[in-house]
Amino acid sequence: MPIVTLVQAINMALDEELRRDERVMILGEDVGQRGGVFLATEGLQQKYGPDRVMDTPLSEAAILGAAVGLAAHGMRPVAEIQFADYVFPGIDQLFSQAAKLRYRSGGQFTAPMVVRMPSGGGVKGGHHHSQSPEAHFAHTPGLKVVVVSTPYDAKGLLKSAIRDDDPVVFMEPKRLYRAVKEEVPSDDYLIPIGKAALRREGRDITLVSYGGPMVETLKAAEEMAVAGVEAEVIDLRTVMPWDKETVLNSVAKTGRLLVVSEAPRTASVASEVAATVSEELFDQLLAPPLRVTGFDTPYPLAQDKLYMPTVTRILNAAKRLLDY
Amino acid sequence: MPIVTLVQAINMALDEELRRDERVMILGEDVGQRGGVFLATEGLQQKYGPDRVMDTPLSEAAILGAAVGLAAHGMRPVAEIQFADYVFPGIDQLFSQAAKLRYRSGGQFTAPMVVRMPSGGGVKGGHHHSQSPEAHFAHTPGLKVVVVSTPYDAKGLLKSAIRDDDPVVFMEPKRLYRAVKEEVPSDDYLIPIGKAALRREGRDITLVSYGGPMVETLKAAEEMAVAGVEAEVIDLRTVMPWDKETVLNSVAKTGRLLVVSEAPRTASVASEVAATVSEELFDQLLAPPLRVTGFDTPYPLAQDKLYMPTVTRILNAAKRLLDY
Amino acid sequence: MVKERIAFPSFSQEPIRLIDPEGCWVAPFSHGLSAQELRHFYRDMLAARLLDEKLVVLVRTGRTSFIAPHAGHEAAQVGIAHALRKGHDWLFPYYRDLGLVLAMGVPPVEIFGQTLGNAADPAKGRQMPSHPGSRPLNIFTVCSAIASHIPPATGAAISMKLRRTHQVAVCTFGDGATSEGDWHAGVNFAAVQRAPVVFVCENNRYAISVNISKQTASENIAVKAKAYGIPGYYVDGLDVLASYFVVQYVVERARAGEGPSLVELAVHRFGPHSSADDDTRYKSREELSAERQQDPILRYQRFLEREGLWDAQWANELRLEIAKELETALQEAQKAGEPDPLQMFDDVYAARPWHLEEQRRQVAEELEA
Amino acid sequence: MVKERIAFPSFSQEPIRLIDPEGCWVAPFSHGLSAQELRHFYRDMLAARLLDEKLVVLVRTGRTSFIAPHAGHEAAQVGIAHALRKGHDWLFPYYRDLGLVLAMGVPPVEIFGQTLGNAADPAKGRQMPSHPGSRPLNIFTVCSAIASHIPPATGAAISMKLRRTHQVAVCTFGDGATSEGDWHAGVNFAAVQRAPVVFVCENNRYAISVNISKQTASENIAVKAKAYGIPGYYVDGLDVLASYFVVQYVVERARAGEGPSLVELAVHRFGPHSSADDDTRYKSREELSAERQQDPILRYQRFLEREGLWDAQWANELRLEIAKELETALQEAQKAGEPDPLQMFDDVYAARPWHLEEQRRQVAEELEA
Ligand SMILES: Cc1ncc(C[n+]2csc(CCOP(=O)(O)OP(=O)(O)O)c2C)c(N)n1
Ligand SMILES: Cc1ncc(C[n+]2csc(CCOP(=O)(O)OP(=O)(O)O)c2C)c(N)n1
Ligand SMILES: [Mg+2]
Ligand SMILES: [Mg+2]
Repeated sequence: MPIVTLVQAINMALDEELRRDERVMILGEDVGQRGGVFLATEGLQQKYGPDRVMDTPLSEAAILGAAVGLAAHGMRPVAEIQFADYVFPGIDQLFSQAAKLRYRSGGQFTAPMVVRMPSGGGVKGGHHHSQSPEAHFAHTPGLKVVVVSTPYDAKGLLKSAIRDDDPVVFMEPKRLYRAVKEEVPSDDYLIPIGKAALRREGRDITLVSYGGPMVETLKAAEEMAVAGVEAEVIDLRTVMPWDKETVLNSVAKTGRLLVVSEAPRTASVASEVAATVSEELFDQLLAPPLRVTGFDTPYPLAQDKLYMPTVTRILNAAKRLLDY
Repeated sequence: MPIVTLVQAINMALDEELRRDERVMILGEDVGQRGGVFLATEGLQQKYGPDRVMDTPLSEAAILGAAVGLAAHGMRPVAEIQFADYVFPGIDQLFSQAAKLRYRSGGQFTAPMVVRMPSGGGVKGGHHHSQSPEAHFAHTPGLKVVVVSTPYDAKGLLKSAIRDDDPVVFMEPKRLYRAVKEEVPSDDYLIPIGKAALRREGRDITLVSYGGPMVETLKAAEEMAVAGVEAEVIDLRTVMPWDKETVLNSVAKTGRLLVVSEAPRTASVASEVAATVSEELFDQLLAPPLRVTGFDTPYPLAQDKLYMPTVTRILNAAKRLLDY
Repeated sequence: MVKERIAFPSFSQEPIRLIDPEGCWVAPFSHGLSAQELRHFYRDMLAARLLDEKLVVLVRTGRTSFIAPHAGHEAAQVGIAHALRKGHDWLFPYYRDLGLVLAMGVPPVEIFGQTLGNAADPAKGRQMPSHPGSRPLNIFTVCSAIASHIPPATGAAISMKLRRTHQVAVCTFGDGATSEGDWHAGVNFAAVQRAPVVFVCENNRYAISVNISKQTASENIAVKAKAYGIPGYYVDGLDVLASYFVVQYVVERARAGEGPSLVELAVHRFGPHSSADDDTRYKSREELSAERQQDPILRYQRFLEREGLWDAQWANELRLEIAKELETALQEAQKAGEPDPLQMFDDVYAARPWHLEEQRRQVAEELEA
Repeated sequence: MVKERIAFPSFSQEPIRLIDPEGCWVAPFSHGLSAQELRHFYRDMLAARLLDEKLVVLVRTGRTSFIAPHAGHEAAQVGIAHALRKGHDWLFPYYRDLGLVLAMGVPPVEIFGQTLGNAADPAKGRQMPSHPGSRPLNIFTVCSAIASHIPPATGAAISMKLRRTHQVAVCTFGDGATSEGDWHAGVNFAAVQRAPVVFVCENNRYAISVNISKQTASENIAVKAKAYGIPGYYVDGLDVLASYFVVQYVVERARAGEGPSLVELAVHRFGPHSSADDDTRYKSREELSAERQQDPILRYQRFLEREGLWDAQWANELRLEIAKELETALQEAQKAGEPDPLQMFDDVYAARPWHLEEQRRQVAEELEA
């Protein structure tokens, strides 16, 4: 089994799906000869030609809107947005067209497309190469939203996304692109959209996270273990629809919930998970569900590391919960 | 004191501010001779001329982006987006430019502008004339977000928004435009951004809402009163920054919180209020904070009334809380 | 056929016109159309007009909430419809295109069903009136957001090119739509890809109340094609045959792999923007009555008269026949009843996730109570 | 002055050029510039080049994380800078404009401070390198989102017009930027309003790796002006005086109330897109070396030689002087130290609301612990 990075796993998934299904194609800025600015599409244009791995003009509306039309006409487009921060000039194509096409046509037309985008901070990108806009997508009915954190998942989830009959926003934390390597089977496997992964079992506290901060969350859990506290760690992987069942089962056991996300706090996915858990497990909670999130500021360059949930910040919040 | 509708109160505020400060100007689609599709700007172009009440081409990016430049150069633009649903083709101007200008320039440049938009459902508008996108704005650091529900507030808050040194998104529930009339002073008064209004005092349960569903929320409170339950009703008025203090004070007293909003549920302003209250008042809560919201579907025409929080739905949720 | 060989000039100063206001054929070629074909244009225009009138009545009598009248656009819309291969090519229309979709073959009962938002609407009453769509006819369901359908039309056309389906995508919109960023993005990408798509502007010189002088400073809409390196055609859209021949010309050009075009069909909007609008606020009575004197149907009637194909009795019978057909369809649509309220939770995704199941269950319980 | 009277042709087939590659003055008018003025252009181009080289070294040696090199754009950028009234007119630059902002008078210490993201950055280290801005000089702080500054430039220009400030807004961007919807929206609105704004494209024919042939099918960028009813000028941007005279011409045209223009300055990008890019993946060595042979500074040197204004010793001294100036500024900037971490919570709003106070307090406590 090849040992690969997250971005290589993405490349594998794309390669395999392009080979498997001739309706699959890629479009985006610099995805062709350049292979994408992070090399996620490296070598694919050489292999499948410029029609199936297509460089587009510099317009996110053109990319996303064309993907809608391609999908409605029968293709399976995988659109790349160069950075999640740049989805906004084209977001109406996602919100007004992709997300609502099935609904507005009463099921007559659909937009089975994937929108890949590197997201999140930690790479000294300032506020236009660091944002985590998943809440905008999760708040928009008609979109599914995946945020990966491991190479293995990245491949299996991207394949599921490509075969999904609905538009899927697929977010790739760029700081994890080359952070770890792991074994990724070179054959076909799928990871279902909507299923969380239990990354660590524990009975004292439930840590729910996804994407980039999975790293700090797992580190915090390890540090807690040293101190004799067993944290259960859940990686949501899909934030719309998120896996409520897995989260509730865990919190029912531990009585304590900490949600960790690097997106701004207000009206976030973390808020949603926290609000839902208090709603449904009120009597079983030993302490209030807490959130460790990014701050409600634009993403600052100079405080690149301070902005995101740190291990210390996670441990402090966990302590508050355990001492409650 | 004139007795006016909400849309007339908006018109009064605009008129007075145009008169008071020559830096104030209006721009948007059909705001001129037509006076806006809801007549919010009726008569103003006739009075202040086409330079200060300016019809724009059909482009939300042009409207919002020009407002940024006008504001940065020293004007006080009030941009109208014809329907909140149509902000998305121009939202990058709000997110990348308006919201972040002060931050990215280290305070050198600012964008003191107001973005007015009719929002919400209940007018048989289907999914492009009914949405309530406030969560997108509240989740975006740098924007302030106001949602009005009464003529009196509308005038006082719009004036505050125009004089505010930051970009303010100002949402006007279109179904309330002509629903009620009330006395609105014809002289200058301001209502502070960030302060909620206590619409009804009570000790048994706290109902927090804003915008359109204030109507159903107050009706529900009246029905509850008939049954001997005294609900405290808070109108947030500003959803970013929302008035946590007023909400916490009330819930500390009642022990029960129901948040009512017509926006889709997931990762919404309602989620934020619920999550924050459980976080901060865990020990004083007698029941889990609940939410009555719009559904996580595109806004449907045929189920126009069913989609929004109904009085029954509010009463059912309140009952769940009171019986807990 | 003759029409296949005619090349039209792009970027003309004067609008391309084949029939002048007096009904004279003024083109340097013969139209080569049969009497039946020529009468078909008339029928479709008349049907479009009668549909419009009927819809206006539905609003006035409170049976529907909204309508975007297309009177004045009939020649343009019928010209476009006849230039497509129906059921093969794709149409990406906008909300003022009910005359167009009718001519494309959408059954009137579906149009009325959509107008009433009831169970006769194949789209389940999800959108406001004037938002048709048809999967069998490859008519992409209208989206309210102006110009948001331009990039999708480009995408569909790229798919047609890649898969060599010999289809063409025709995308219509108003003059106001050309100011939107998505319009630019979609046309530009199509031009780079030489995708088989035809962009057709029904230019009625108003975007609701905003006159075209405040919309753009370009001399006309067709010239905007220069920004994309594609041909632009400025056409008299009150002339059904000019509309037809030019659109057909560029559709076949696109089908032949020669890439996209932009066509401007200059029309009038006889009614208000929509049933919610009051056009007296911004359009003078003089302007309106001057426009109405240039009725596209009347011009074509004069042409048929000159061709010896006009007959008052035939026209009357036709009118009665269409009126009856529409009335029958309306009756049928009205019978359909309200859509199932729980359909609110369908078609958000291919399958309902847990949160929509929960929300649906809640409403189901409420409805039972 | 002579230059005020020269009218340049819009929409020319060949780029407007005043100095040919051999350094010959090829215009039908005399430039009318003093020796001092002519040398000033040289100085600013050389400073731009030296700044670029220094920034590249800062990246290579790990002292900063990013840079967007402007080598190849110097003639265009210096030409633009000289055409503005500094501190009066407004500039809306993009990230490849460090040579331009230097020539506009932004102190090098600020440029280095921004590059280092430290306390010497007037913008408090909020953005990546290559994102300058200056309130005193009316230079609107660069935003990463391509073309997002076009509508703001239009807005500022409308304000200038309404308030009769006799200012002009000059807005620069790359060829790729012209594909964005916001570009279209901003230029169109400016044209309708006849706002005093000049749109200048620094066309290096690449958007990162994407060649202009995949960006747009239009014959050049200047022709896109036709879509807006404004003049478009196609200019050799390797010729500093052509860049200067044409931009100055349209700036003064705008100031005189005659509305916006679009100027295309055809340049080369000698380096990779940015320090994070590897241009060998998509640009051949031949293409690159052919481009480098057309160095705009060398061309201008030849011109000065012909004008009898060139002197190797002068140039050498100038080089040393600029290098020293830059090095001193860098040293000074490096001394500034890290910005206060709690500044993270400033400038989100004019005043901090409760939630930011809370978040700030949390971080303050963490930092104390
Ligand atoms: C993105 C967006 N902004 C605003 C509107 C509101 N609106 C509906 S129709 C219209 C005018 C359209 O004019 P035009 O494109 O000329 O088409 P016409 O109605 O004249 O046929 C406007 C502004 C909208 N539907 N979508
Ligand atoms: C909205 C947006 N999309 C994508 C990007 C990523 N990006 C940064 S620079 C660039 C290419 C810009 O090319 P061009 O406009 O020609 O300017 P140049 O760099 O050649 O000077 C791209 C795609 C961005 N910054 N903003
Ligand atoms: Mg129009
Ligand atoms: Mg370029």
